[in-house]
Amino acid sequence: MGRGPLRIAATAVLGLSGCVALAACGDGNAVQGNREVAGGEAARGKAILTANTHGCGGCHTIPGIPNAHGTVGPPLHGMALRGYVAGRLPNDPGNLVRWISGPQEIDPRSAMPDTGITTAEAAHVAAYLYTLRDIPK
Amino acid sequence: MTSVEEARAYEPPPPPPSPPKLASVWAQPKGWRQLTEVNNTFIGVLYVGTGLMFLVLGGILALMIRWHLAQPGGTLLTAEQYNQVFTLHGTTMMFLFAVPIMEASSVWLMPLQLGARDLPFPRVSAYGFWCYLFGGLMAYSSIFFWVAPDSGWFLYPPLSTEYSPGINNDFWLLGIGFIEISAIAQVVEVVVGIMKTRAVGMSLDRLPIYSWYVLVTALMIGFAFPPLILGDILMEIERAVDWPFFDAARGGDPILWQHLFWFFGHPEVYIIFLPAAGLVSTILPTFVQRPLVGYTWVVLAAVATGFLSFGLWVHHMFTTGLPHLSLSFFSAASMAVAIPSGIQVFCWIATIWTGRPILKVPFLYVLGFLFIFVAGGLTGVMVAAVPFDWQAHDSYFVVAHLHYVLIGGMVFPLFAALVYYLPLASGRMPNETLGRWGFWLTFIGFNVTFFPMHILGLKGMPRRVYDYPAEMGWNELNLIASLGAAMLAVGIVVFFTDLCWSWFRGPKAKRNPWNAGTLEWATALPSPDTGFRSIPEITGHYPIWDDPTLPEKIDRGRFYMPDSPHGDRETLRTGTVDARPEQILVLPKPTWLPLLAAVATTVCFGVAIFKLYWTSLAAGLVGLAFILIWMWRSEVRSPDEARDIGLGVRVPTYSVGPRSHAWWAMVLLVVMDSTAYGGLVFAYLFIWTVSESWPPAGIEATLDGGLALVTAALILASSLPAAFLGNADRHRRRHLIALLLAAMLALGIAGGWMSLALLWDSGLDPKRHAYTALVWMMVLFPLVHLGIGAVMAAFTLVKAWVDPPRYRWSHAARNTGLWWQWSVAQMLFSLAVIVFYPDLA
Amino acid sequence: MANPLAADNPISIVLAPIVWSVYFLFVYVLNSVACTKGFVGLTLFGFGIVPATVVIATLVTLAIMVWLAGLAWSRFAPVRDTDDHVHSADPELARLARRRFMALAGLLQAGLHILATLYVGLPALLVPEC
Amino acid sequence: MRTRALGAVLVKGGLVGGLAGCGGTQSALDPRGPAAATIADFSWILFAGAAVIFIGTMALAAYGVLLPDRTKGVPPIRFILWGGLVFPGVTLLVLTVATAMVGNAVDFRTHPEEPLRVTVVGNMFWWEVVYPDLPGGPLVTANELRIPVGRPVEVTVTTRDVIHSFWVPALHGKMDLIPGRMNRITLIASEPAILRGQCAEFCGEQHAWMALFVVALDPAEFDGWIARQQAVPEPPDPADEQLVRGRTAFLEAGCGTCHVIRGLAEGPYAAVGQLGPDLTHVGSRLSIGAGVLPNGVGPLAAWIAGVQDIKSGARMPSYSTLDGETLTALARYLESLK
Repeated sequence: MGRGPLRIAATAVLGLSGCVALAACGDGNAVQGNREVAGGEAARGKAILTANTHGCGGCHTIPGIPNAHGTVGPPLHGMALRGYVAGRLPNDPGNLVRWISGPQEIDPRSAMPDTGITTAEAAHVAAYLYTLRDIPK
Repeated sequence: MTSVEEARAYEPPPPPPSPPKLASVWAQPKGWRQLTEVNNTFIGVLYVGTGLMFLVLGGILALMIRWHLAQPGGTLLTAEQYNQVFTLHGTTMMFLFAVPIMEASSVWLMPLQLGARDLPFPRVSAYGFWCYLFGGLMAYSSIFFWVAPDSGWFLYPPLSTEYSPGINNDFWLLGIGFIEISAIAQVVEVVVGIMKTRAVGMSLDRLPIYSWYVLVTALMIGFAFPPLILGDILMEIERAVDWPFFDAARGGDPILWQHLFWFFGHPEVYIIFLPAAGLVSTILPTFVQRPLVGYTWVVLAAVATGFLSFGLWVHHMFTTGLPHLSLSFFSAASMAVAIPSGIQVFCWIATIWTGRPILKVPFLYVLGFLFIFVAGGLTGVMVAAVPFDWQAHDSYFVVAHLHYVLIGGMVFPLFAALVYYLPLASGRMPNETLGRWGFWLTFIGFNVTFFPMHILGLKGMPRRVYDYPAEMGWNELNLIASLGAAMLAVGIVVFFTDLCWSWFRGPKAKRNPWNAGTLEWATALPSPDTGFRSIPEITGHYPIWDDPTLPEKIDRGRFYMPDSPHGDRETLRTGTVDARPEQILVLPKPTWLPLLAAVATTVCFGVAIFKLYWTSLAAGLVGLAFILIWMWRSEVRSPDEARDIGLGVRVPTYSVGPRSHAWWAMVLLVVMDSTAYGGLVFAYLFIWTVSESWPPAGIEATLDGGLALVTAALILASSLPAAFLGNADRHRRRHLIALLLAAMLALGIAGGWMSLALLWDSGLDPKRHAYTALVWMMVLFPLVHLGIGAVMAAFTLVKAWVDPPRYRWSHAARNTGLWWQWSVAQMLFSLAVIVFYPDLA
Repeated sequence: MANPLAADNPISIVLAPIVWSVYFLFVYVLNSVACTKGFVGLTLFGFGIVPATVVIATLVTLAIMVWLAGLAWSRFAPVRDTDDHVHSADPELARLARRRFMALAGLLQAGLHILATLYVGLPALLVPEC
Repeated sequence: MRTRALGAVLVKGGLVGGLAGCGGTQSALDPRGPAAATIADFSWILFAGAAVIFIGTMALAAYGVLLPDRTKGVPPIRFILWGGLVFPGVTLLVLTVATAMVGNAVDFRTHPEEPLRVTVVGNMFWWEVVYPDLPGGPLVTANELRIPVGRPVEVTVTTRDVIHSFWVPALHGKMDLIPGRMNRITLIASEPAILRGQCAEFCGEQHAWMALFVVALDPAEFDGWIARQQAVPEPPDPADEQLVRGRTAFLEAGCGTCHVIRGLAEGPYAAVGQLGPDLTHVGSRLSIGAGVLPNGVGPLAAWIAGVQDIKSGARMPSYSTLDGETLTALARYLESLK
């Protein structure tokens, strides 16, 4: 599947049907915990990822970001639904921003380097990642 | 001329039934045997249909490209798949759609427009068609296994040779090379048809304008394709047995390929455009109900384009670092070729001015063509300007330009013609409403797709990229182009819906439904297998406008050859310039041979892709056998027989020498072959210009001058008996001819053997250097020709022995002589060049 | 083939383009060889050998074209007004129309190829050879 | 120059707007050197002329279609003679001369100033850039051509494999890189700028990602850059364990088989390979992978571990067998080579 206009349309349709499903089943599939990143703007996060200044897309496949289909690290589909970050930290805004801005501090054995991204930028990126709710079947 | 209004008022009565004998000899066989039909009415429709199928197949690839590029980071295709898709898109559209469908149109339409019952070599048309169908499917099918060619439709070495070890490019070289051969076959058919099989009185200045265009185009194919076929052969040899023609490390030059390719590739654009312009020049007068203004000017423009377009090829190579003044020459020729285009455009506009336009669907497509083609022509003049081209070259600007010229210049006229000729082929009228929807969607969709690409190119987007960065400012324009492509696709679907629905379900058409003036509309609808009930005598460019009762007179058998008293398929051969009746051509009846020969040829090329050379050779021999059987069954007429063609005229059924169609076919073949050989000589000289010394440094082995002289003497001697063949034939000296052929063969085989010995003894290893490889090719090329001549000579001898009573010395002997002398000339020239040229240089 | 210059020989339609093709091939090959084989620096009458030769070739070609145009004109002028005869059933009148067609086609070819020759020849005075 | 002003208005007016972001301009309509500027001016004249001719021709056709069957006053043959033969004949004659003159104007081979000589070698799918005759000895870098503003730069282009084409639209047109041939194109940049160029001749799987940055610098800055590039990089501070580990990893992973880092020419794992780009000062470059990623620790790590995923068909394998610590160390080490 491409990211062409049809894909966008398909996503929209899927998204809509998802909402309907959510409304029907109450919060059975709802996101656990807080997904509000203080000082993070999803749009700016998307711009940072698209510009690829820190190379995120080189390792990760990130939905909605052109040219981000790396397979070095895990794909970031459905980041809003995931339980843990880096396999050890509960997925909450603080941990996610911390991991993005300084992974080596949390896990010096991780293959994810400190990319030089600022905390403010990381917050934007985290905000964007929390807009991702689809996990491909 | 009768006024057009009068002509419109007159409606010919429905045709009386054909005489039973005439109808039965032209009737199509039923059931499976229909595949044996060789008549142009049957083959032509299949041929056009196959062309349209490849348009759709190529179009699907185009949609994949646009979908993938709609946004940066497209994931529909991988890089490798994208490269296959764009390569096959270009290859399909150029080689499997544009050129063949134009040849198909002429095979179908030409006899009707010329007033012939069929073209002179129906089996050649059929063979060409089957080769095209099978070869095209073979080349296209590679995409289903993701092994399609992936080096671009231009196949530049070394990317296509050293750096593409897979079989992908072999599909191109063998599949397309094979289709080019079928294109060459159609050249012979169409050129001889136009020169020889016309209605009485259709002198050169009364030739239907479309025929002029087709004639010029066919001759252009004849000059442009052989060098490409040669290039294909050289590249396939380099890929298969490592002779380094294009390998810079061993003295070859990748630029040599570019010359050979574009010497074909640029005329190719006009080969596609000219027949389409011919259709426009035919259709437009009908919809303004006035004759084309400036007939002579349009003829001039077509002929001039045919010549000038051969001076353009280097404008695809403006950035290869060639000398500046050389670029200027080609820039100048590229500008000059715009003038005949301008003349044609003004002739069309002038014609519109003189009449009252009727805005039916075919005319809408003609107007759409004018709009898009003029725009494409103007960007064409821009890219002819060298400095501008340095920026625009290989960018999306060129993608925009070429689609404006090719879709505007060829697809729109083709669509106009498909709608226009639908009643003639099916007897039913197209649907005006669907047609209009189809037109507007296609026209707007086209411009939305391709106009933005001009800007994309100037903003720096190169061609043939599977992806682009998101921050270049290209995203919006790419998205617009992709949406336009969707619209264009919808338009084409609507167009085809109209065509298919109307073909079976449209309202029945009355005769000459558009009130056209050209001869093809004088037949009953749909045009019967018989063609014309009787072959008319005409007195002008628009016979029906000249005499509205002409269809009725034709129906009543008032002209030539109203029946088939001898039970043969026949058509009339007329004089090249004045079109007086000269001979009855007896045409072949349905036969399996063309189909069988095409199957064998397909296997021959197809298995070669997988390097199964022995199987390939066997299939080739089987194909040759079928062709020999086909030849064997030709030539059954007696030179002494004459037949009555009506109106008190008797003509012979047989002719030899320059008057005969067979002689012309052989001459054309030799002329076309000479451009392939010319390409080889060019290659040799080209490698000389890029070498520091000659022979190149490090090659000590030399050719033995004495041995070369002996070879030359033997070969030259063998041409003496060949030269006397025609003379002996004239006197019907059967034994003398047998003797001459035997002497020719003996001397030829001795000479050929010596030429191989010359190469062998020289110690020149063809894998060593481009120079040595070319020396080998310079000898092998004429040697293969002599080999073909030997087969022809053997055939002539055997036929004489086995079948003397029916066999008259004639085409076979004379054509063998002609071919042999041409092969000898090649060999002598080759020997002179390879042996003596190093000393001179 | 009979005399290619004869009035009713259709070859007359393509004489000018054939001359142009030969001219074009000549100047192209000349310049390519001059640049690759290094004799581009030679001079002729004080001009570079390539521009000088190109100018001479252009003038010769133009002279031939003008001559062809004159020949065609001399054939076209007497039958200028016979265009209508293209629709005539009378073979003699039809022959006149045919002559007119060939003469006019030859004339236009010569005219067009005079332009094409000028385009090709002019840059030799302006553009460096290599 | 009025046409360029017009062009600039149109560009800024958004007709052809949306200039490239961080990557530097790659537009032929946004020239940063005299050759591209002259060609852009010429282009605007061509567009204007073509537009006028197009509108005129369409108007004639529309007149014929919309006002049918009038005696429109002009005898058709004279109409064809003037419109189809004389007008284009004269226009194209002028254009032929103009083409020759513009071609000469952008040909800087006879420029009085001594050019800076640079050789650009094409590879599938990256650019090697060599400054062969600098006072301090030749300098090799990759995917980035830094040039002084105002001085002609004679770029000699050739290739190690297939045909490529060198194209920096903001400076000049294209020049092909052809096996066995040395083509030359002389460029001049008129202002300091970062310009993007890209291979323009289809060269195989990753033709799309074969970009090149041209950085035009003030002459003094340029000299400073040359001096820094010619210096051999200092070994990493032994206190920074990660950098030391990165350097060791570079050598032990065999990177030196394909890459050069000057100063690491000794020992069993010497970095003297000639197959990939010279990495001596890789940290100072604008991009990695010939424009596919910006430079930085993150992209470097991504590149090393996932080359084939980021740029399938590149001649470097994905080193996804390195453990996480080694990978980050290696990326940091390379990034430190400024």
